[in-house]
Amino acid sequence: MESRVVNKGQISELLDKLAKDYNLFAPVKDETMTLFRRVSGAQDVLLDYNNSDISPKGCFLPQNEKTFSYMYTGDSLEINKPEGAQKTVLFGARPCDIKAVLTFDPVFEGVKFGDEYYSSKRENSIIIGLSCTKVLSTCFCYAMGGGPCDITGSDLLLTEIGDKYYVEVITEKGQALVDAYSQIFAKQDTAQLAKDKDELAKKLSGEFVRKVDLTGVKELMDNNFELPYWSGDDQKKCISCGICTYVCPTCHCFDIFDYTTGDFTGDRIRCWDSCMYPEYTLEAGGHNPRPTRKERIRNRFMHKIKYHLDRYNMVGCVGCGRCVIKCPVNIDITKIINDLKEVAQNA
Amino acid sequence: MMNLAQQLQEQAKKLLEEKKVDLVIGFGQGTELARNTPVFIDSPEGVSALTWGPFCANNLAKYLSDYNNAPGGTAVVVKGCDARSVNRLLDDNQILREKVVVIGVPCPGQLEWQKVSAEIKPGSTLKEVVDNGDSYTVKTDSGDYSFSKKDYLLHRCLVCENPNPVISDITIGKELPVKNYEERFAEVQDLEKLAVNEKSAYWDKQFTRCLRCYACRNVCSVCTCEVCVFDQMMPMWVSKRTNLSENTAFHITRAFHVAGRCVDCGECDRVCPMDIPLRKLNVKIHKDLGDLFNSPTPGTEPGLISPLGGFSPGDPEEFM
Amino acid sequence: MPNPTALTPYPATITKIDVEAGDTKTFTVVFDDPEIMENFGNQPGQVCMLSAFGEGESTISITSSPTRGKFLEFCVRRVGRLTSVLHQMEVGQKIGVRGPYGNGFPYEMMKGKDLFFIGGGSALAPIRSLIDYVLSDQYRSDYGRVEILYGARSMDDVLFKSDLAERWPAIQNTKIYTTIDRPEEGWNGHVGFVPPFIEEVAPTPENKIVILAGPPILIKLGLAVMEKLGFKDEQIITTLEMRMKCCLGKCGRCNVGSKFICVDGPVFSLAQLKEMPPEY
Amino acid sequence: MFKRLLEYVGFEPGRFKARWISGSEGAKFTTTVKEMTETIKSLGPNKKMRDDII
Repeated sequence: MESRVVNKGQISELLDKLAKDYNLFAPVKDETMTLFRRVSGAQDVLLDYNNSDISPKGCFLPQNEKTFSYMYTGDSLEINKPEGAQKTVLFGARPCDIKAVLTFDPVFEGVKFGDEYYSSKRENSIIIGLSCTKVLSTCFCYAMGGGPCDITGSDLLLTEIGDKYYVEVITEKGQALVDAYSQIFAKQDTAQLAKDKDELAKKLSGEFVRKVDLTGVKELMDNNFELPYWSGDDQKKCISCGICTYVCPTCHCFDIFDYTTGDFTGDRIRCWDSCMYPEYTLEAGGHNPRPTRKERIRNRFMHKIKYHLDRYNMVGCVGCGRCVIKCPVNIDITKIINDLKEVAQNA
Repeated sequence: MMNLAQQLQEQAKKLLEEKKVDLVIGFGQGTELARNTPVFIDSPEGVSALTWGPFCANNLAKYLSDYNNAPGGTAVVVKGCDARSVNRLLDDNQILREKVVVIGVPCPGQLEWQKVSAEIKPGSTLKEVVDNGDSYTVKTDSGDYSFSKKDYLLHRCLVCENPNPVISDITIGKELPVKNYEERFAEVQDLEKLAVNEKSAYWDKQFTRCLRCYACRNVCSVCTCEVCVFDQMMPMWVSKRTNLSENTAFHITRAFHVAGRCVDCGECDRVCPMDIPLRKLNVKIHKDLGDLFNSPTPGTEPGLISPLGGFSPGDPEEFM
Repeated sequence: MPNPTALTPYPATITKIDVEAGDTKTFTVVFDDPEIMENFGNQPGQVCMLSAFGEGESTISITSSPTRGKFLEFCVRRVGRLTSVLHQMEVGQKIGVRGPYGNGFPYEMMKGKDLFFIGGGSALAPIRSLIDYVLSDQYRSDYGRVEILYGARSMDDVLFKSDLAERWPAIQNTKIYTTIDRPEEGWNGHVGFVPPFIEEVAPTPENKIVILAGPPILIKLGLAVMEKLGFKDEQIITTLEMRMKCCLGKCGRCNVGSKFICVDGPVFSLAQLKEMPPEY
Repeated sequence: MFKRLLEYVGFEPGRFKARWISGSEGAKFTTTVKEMTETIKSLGPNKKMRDDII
């Protein structure tokens, strides 16, 4: 498809317009944090950021979501579902986080069962990506098939070049959007900008300091469920908090429960849950298939590097590095991958 | 002269060789230059993994209760603040004194690794850290970087009460002077001065961010309940729904649950992925405990009875 | 057909409650919308999500066979939050039901074969749907001899007492074996745990399929006995249980390796189980 | 202690009260409850920890 140009000076105008016409989700500064929130205009948006503290996955799978509300008086039962999603634009998401949304798709729009809540949001939203300008020491998207300027999953991808944004139109949805705001998305000769973007991508791809290589890891995992490795330091130091799963853009597990104020009415809520919690798999009868941190850690990492791959033919990790940054005890997926490789080579 | 890390390794080796302990819990190099991580060493050959420096933020006393039922003894490397946890765990009968060897290291303050990391060229390797008193110099293969303690230390370290471990079987390094301890209530006092609605607005803003990952609870060395009230399904006291009211209920309960036992190691505050200033809740309780009961920080001496865990006829009855 | 994307249950009414044992009741449930009841299309071995409004949901296996009529039966042991609430409910009260989920038993593959059912404790509930299916007038002639070996902790814990004592033995070419863990006054049957009892009964593997259901320990020990008796992995079918929230393969918790119990199971052959990590 | 903590996180003073009342102190119980209801009425409906929308 084609490409366009937005002058930096016009980005506020674009954001204000988008906020007026759509539900606009964009990165904002909340004290020390960078988070994706719904914004009312350009004034709240922060585009000069490296990696948001929490990924924008909440746009498609909110931490709390009402699936329906009910009223049950004993005689009559009424169930009301919420309306479908409104038109939404997710603006300024980084390529790794957008790739993560693609790992959600087969889960929620699966072969057997879809998910109306997710699909409705996904169908009604446009994703405007923003290429990275910097590589952090914790980043490793290149090793997971992505890249700092990767277009995968975006409807539009903006790349900051000098005082302009180079805009790549990737999908029909993106095309419709640039046509609707054609006074901002200028039609210009973009040959130079395209070259500059390639240069930037090349420069950034040389800046990764973490050496991660997935080759052979899945094959090792296929044949080795029990490895002494899982009884090592990682499971000893893990504190079973949910940080890694909540900050992870590809973690999609949830819990479902009712929320009532004690009268006849209430809401059924689904909310994020974490496989690192002991109660996650605890059955009512008291049996727990993953009773200790060892099984839980193994399950989480196997899910990322094997199970998701087995099931959906996609690695369940995009290399955003958030779990590496936020883990209180420095459990590091890149170290685990490298260690497993070493185990493989010695086996 | 050996540096502190070498001395630590020496001592750990001795303990393991003489079979005084089966396990040494200490700090090892993490996966980032400015980060250390807990390591669990069970053989004399493994001690070379032990390190020491201003990136040893974790409170390793947290792990002691995991090994309480282990057949052999456990040695743990503690800073001053962590040592208070050891005392507290002993007082709560969570660990047995004879099974624990405390390796105390006087601590001149821990750096905030993310702040430090942001300034160092990615991919550098650490060579050495030099303590200049008011600052640290981090020497790497990509050059030397200087970090002033005022700007780069964890806040808890700026107002440290016990740089020297309050309980220790083996002490490594020299005793350090106490600095700026008097200022530790300053932040709480600032908040107390606000009007009710301003306080409410301040905390609402903080609690709204909460993800309920429970890292603050799980990292806490004195949170030792077998089943936590927040995990209980029957009855479900606090809903898993992450909204302001449930989050507020969680944070008030968490803070108050450790009232009188919280040793102010500041780990909850450090690990919070959403930067909620949790220490401001705990320190408020410490301040009130001091004001009302003249009670010192829990864990500063062995055998301290928490004013909330005992009764004396002289207790103030503020609420009557 | 039930809406496969829905996390929303259909309203249903409890029409009958049978007390099976001290902590176990069987609920007969009918959808309020006759059309949904007509088209529900549940297969033996499938499960449903039951809702008690205000308390949430729980996965419960359908214990009735579709051959028995347009209703669903759920045999529920009081173990947790939702099941306790269900146990307090009365006939006429409304619950929510969504489903049917899971793969169900491969009853087509079993045609022409002898069947040997092994159930321990409350795990008779999920296989009862298949027992009733193969013993129904409609399909009885498709299957060979049907034997059922059932063990409970005590006499009081024996489920579906009238099925075991009267209804099933009355059907031609069937045999029922029952056992309880410890001797008890008034019990004339076998005493002892299920795995040694299987060895005692010693079913032969020729042209036979074994359907084994029970707590994890019984599955583990039972499988060992069956292998010893010469059964091949493909001849042994079992049904697993794990904590579930969505039953749609999304909420994550019921995975055993790359498989989700809720959509890929709950029914697996031993051959399939051996491909999966032992994490159930 | 708890009262101070509640006020610190922004509950209005007076919303939380603790009293020791023995089973034999009926009169004290009534006056306490009366006092408490008066305080609460004058404070108006609680705004803190009310359910918000998701």
